Amino acid sequence: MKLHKVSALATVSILAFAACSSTGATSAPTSAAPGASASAAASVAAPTKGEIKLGVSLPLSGQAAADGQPTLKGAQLAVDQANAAGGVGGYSIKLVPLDHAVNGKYNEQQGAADMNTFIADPKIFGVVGPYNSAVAKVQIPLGNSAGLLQCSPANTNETLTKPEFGALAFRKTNPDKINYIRVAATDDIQGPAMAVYDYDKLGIKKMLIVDDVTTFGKGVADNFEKKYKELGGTVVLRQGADKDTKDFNSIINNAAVTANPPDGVYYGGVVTSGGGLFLKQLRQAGLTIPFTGPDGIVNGAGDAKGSLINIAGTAASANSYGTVAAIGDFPAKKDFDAAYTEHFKADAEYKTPGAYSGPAHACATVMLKSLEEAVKAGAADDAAIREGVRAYATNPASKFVTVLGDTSFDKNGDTTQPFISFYVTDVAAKGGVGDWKFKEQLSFAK
Amino acid sequence: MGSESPDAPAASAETILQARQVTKRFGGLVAVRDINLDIPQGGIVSIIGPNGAGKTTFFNVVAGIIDPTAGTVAFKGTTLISRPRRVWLESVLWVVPALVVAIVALVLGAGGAGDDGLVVTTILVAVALVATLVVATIRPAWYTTFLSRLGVMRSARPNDVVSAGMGRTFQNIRLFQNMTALENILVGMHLQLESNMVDHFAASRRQQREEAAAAERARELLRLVGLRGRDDELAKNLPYGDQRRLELARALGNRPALLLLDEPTAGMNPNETAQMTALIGRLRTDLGVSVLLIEHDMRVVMGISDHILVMDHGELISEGTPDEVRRDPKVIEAYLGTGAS
Amino acid sequence: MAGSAVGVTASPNPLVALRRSGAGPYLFIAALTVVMYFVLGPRQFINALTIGAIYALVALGYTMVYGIIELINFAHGDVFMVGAFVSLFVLTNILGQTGSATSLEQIVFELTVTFALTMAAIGVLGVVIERFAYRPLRNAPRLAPLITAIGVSFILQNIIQIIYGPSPINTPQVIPPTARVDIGGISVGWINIFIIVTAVVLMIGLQLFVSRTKVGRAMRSTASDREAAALMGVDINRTIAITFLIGSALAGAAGVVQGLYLGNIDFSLGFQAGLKAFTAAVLGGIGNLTGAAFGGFFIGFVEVTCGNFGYFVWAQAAVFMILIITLVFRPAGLFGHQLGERA
Amino acid sequence: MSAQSAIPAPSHTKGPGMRAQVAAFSARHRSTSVLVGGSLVAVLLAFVVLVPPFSSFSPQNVWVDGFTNAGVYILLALGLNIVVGMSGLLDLGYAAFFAIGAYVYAFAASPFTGNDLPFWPMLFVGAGMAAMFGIMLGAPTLRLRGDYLAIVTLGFGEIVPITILNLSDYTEGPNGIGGISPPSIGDVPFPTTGNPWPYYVTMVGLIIISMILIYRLQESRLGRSWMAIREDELAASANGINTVTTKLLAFALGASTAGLAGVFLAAKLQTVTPNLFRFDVSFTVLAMVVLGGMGNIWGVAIGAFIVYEIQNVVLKQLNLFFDNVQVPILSDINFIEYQYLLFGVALVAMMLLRPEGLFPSQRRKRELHTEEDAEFGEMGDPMGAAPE
Repeated sequence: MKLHKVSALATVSILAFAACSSTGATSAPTSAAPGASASAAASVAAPTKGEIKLGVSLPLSGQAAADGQPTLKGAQLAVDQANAAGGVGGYSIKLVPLDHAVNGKYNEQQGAADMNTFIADPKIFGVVGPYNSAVAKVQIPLGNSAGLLQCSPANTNETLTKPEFGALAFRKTNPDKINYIRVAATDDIQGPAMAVYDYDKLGIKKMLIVDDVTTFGKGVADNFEKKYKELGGTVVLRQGADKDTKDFNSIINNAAVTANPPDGVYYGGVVTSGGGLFLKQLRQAGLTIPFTGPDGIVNGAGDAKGSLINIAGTAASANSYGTVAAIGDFPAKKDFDAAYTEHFKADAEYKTPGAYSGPAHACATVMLKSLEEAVKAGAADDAAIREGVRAYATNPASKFVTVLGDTSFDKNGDTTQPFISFYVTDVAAKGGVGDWKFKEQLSFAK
Repeated sequence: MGSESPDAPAASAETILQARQVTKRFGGLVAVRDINLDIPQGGIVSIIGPNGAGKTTFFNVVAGIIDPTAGTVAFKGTTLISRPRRVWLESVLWVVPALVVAIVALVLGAGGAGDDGLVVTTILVAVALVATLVVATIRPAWYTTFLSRLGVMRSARPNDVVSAGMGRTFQNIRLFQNMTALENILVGMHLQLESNMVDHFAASRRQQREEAAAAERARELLRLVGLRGRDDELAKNLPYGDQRRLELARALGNRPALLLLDEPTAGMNPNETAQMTALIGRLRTDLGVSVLLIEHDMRVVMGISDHILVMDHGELISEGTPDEVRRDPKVIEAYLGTGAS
Repeated sequence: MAGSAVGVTASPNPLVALRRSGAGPYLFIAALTVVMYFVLGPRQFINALTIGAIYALVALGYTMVYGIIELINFAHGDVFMVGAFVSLFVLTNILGQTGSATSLEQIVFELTVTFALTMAAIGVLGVVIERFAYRPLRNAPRLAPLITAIGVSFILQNIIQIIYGPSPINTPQVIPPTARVDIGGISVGWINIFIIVTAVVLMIGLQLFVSRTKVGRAMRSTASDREAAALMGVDINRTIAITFLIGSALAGAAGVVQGLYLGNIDFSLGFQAGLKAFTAAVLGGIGNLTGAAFGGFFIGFVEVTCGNFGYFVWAQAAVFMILIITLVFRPAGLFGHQLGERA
Repeated sequence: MSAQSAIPAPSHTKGPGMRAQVAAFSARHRSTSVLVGGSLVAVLLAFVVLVPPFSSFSPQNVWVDGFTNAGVYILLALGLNIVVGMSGLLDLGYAAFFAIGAYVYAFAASPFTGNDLPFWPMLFVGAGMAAMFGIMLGAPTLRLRGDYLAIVTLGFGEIVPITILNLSDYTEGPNGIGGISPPSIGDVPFPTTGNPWPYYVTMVGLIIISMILIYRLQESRLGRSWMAIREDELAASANGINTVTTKLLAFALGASTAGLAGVFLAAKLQTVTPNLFRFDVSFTVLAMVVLGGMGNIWGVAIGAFIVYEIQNVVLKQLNLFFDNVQVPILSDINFIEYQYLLFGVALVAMMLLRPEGLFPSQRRKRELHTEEDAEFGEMGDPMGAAPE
């Protein structure tokens, strides 16, 4: 990764602004203009206080690498940008990634061990991760009793934060000290959002639901199904197909020949757990009905390796819809993609952002911003900084400018970002390779 | 244990083993045909015949390793070995409880209860099936009697045969190669020891005493067969002749009333053979065990046997005292004719 | 247990008579096939055959290796995976094929080349693995080669992951996946027909090879008794190497087929496939070629049936449940000759 | 206690001169020696990490916590050793019993069920439940020969997690059960983080107790029967051993050890999910047993420790390590990508170099290096060595 240090210095994207400006917090997203960033970057002095560490806990090896690595690179980008802009609050930031994949899949026991490693290292002021809600369940209690802040880019399982779903079981030691925040909208928002969209906007009345039997996939699909039925839609068939499934034909054929065929599909899961294969085989079986899913399937253009459009094929991915828990027309999104591609162009495997690169960048941004504020508030020693970061980030009053838009975190640590954006595939985009196109956004402000 | 069958021959007191019309077919080939055999208490009976005469097959039937196609073997008046009858019925029985559960569950409307109903039904069925199989594995007495009432007849297993009071050796030595001589005999004494799980976990005094005594007796047995002081040697490191003797000692571990010896002198030099023959003689006199001896080499058995059966091509061609057999032209023909051994 | 009744003559019982005739399994298959056709309907039926064909091809390698050196070759699934990637390499980097072929000639040509090269390469890979990971341990404790097999499977996966990356990769579907033909009013994809035919041809070929040729006889004799075979002048090492060659080559063929069928492969597809293939091999009676082939198709049918009736997640469990129950009642698999519980 | 004379001395006690005495002593006072040896190793481990290079990676707390995790696998390996090492049965689905133990405690003490039963008795309940499942699986299948048993256990090892995964209503499915209460002494619960000692001590205790009990089994009439079955099943039954029930016992006891480990894991992680019990756990544990040296209790424990540390500590930290030492080329390689390659190579290499395992049990050593027998003066007549 340090291979990229050099190029990092070269490419100071506008996001460095969001990452480390003091005024950015209040400014409107659109004000994040190149000029501003340049001045901001220039105005910051070189780090004087030495090094401070930001931990990253993700599954980075084996099958899980396809999930973890792009996510890691999202955070990497933010940190490199911050360092390029002269560090944060006088510190230079060091990213410390730990891999908790064992035999190629995330492992809770290893996740716990890594969290303990972070907690024991006084220089760690915060942790980005984890990727899987199951791992979060193991890590939150640890962070909670140690007062170490953790920001997950990908966890959407509602039970992790919301007391009404039993989240207090994870904060036994300090029930009122939030130590876990996340930038993704929870399943109980994202799932129903797509249900409404499918039923009202796309007019799908008969649905085939398939999930990947993971915490995320099944969770979001359950919430989708619940809302969809409330709206009056009929679920023709609900099937599970675990992460290792390669061949969905036995499900598809059934849907194709059944007496009342579905006029839409909802896939609860991510591309790495079969979303792309499912869509590909769906089209090959001659089913051109709309294919809809959560943010796990909106992962880059057709030329991005491992993206839904790439796997399913450009033509096949027509008529697919995905939700993203962010303001869709936020310019930083496009800028982020550009910055990422530029920053990691040397990387053979992950030169384009994955589904959770952006959120990871947002998490890192939040961490760095909080660090800056904590230092500004006078936190000198490591312990004070760690607590300061936690306190600032989890304070609902704090505002952050991220690639996902302006956000802050409520009393449970969930993002207050009220928008769900809907994306649709555009096969003509990017010179024919196809890409996701922002369609519209709905506010789910409570 | 083999179940009591009505036609069990009334064994006279002094007959310890009684084989009747024992027959074994492998596909078309008849390995053993209609062999009758009586071993008197304390007698030494030998079966001889050229290689491939079916001696060992008959022997394995008696030892409970293969089931006979027909005929019975009674030990001390109890029919141990007989042709298994309707065993297929037993494996059919295994599914009956499961089926019953399934039907009941479905009748009670589990099918209507959707997924949960099916799940519950499946679990119940699985439990029923497993429970049945557990019983079928542990084979409590009521289970076997129930089976025999259904006419299911299962022949005795080797370990049943041993606990009934027989001990055996193998033609090609089957010692526990990586265990010491002493341990081999201690395994042989398995049924003599009665320490239980509690003793094992607690390493109780009782177990220690028992083990010490067992070790002592094992050493005696080693001395008896002339392996004094070889206790801690791995069986596989023993000389060939000693391995044969060790196996014999192991067979004596369970205090058998009848010893089944399968070519105990095979591969031995004349000297060792002589020793072994003498030893067998001594076993009868000292321990009072009866012996069933299998040999393809006439000279070995002539000395010690009271009674000899001669087999060829699976059939009994002659029997009687050593002298009678030696003079029987059929026997001479069989041996010279086949030119075996 | 049930087996100990084998060989009872003049039994009035039809069951026993049937079992002795040895026709039982075949009747069972015939019945099953017919039932399945009507349960699943033509479309799913073809689908099941296709999936089953791939499993069967992998299972054959498993069962051959097991039959000859009694090794559960856990690396076999990953050999299959490597096969898929080699075929990808051949198609894209050598033949420069992307997407589907346009003419029949092209299809025939490219597939011939791909199969030839892939099967050769993977065959060699199998031999190499045997030479360096298994042969040195032939006289070691039984489990030692099992562990090296697991190690090899790790190595293969990681190498492919380093070369091609962890995310799934598209393979050119030379036979257009949407090309279908009507057979008796049933629309069947050409690709399905191709896969099923390929598999059957390879199986028959293998069957003939093992039963007719000299090498085949050497294999069978080595499998039944290595020492005796050696005394008869059979070169054991060579025979075992050839077994690995053929078994792996079949896995390679399966790999090609996998790529053609799903048009997308990734480095982790080996283990699951291997697991199912192993199950198939045991279901049919491990060491028995017919059995392995049958087992493969059988698992295909179980999976599709589960998927068809909305219990796709239970497919794996169902497969194993059936396996366990089968073994309880037929301790040596469906085709393995029953030695009863004492053997 | 002649049976003990064949049992190896704890392999950590070295020194050529006193070796024989130590062996003899530890054979006579097995439990004491295991207790002393075990505690000794535990203390040494806990404090050796205070010195470089270990101290440069992470502080003592993290190391000790890691050792506790390794302890879970040591327990598993000890249990599987009963089945695979002592009785010679190939079990590829061992993780299933691990899962059962863990879920037993999850049901016993979590908000999901609302129960909050104490940890210590649940150790026994978990072990018992696992043993029961062991019998349920073993009874129908133990009549099968070697590798048929292997596949059946493999199947069982798959069925259990799949069932847990898909019976969401009863098991929370993929979410797993969270908020499990930690063990507590009196009313004081074990600290969640920062102070790893309570868990560490508990784990060391569990391991020592299991080792003592397993040694006692091995040296009992039952252990002998297992060994006999491993050596030659037919001969064993021809000596009056009921092979099926004996194998069933091995299965049950092995399973119960896994159940124990499961309960501990659930209590330490305070969360269980089906993902923790997939087949790769079974394979890893099997590798641990074989690499450690089947049948040798101490060897298996050490093997488990080594494999766990390689897989979960060394390979994971290579990057950090080379970052720290700043080796020019090495610190640019991303070892995270290569760890399975390295792990696979390690497995293959270790097997090729030591086919009988790192610490083969004494009897296997003897058969392999007969020159050792000379010092016991027990060489058989070389001319008459049994034909192999």
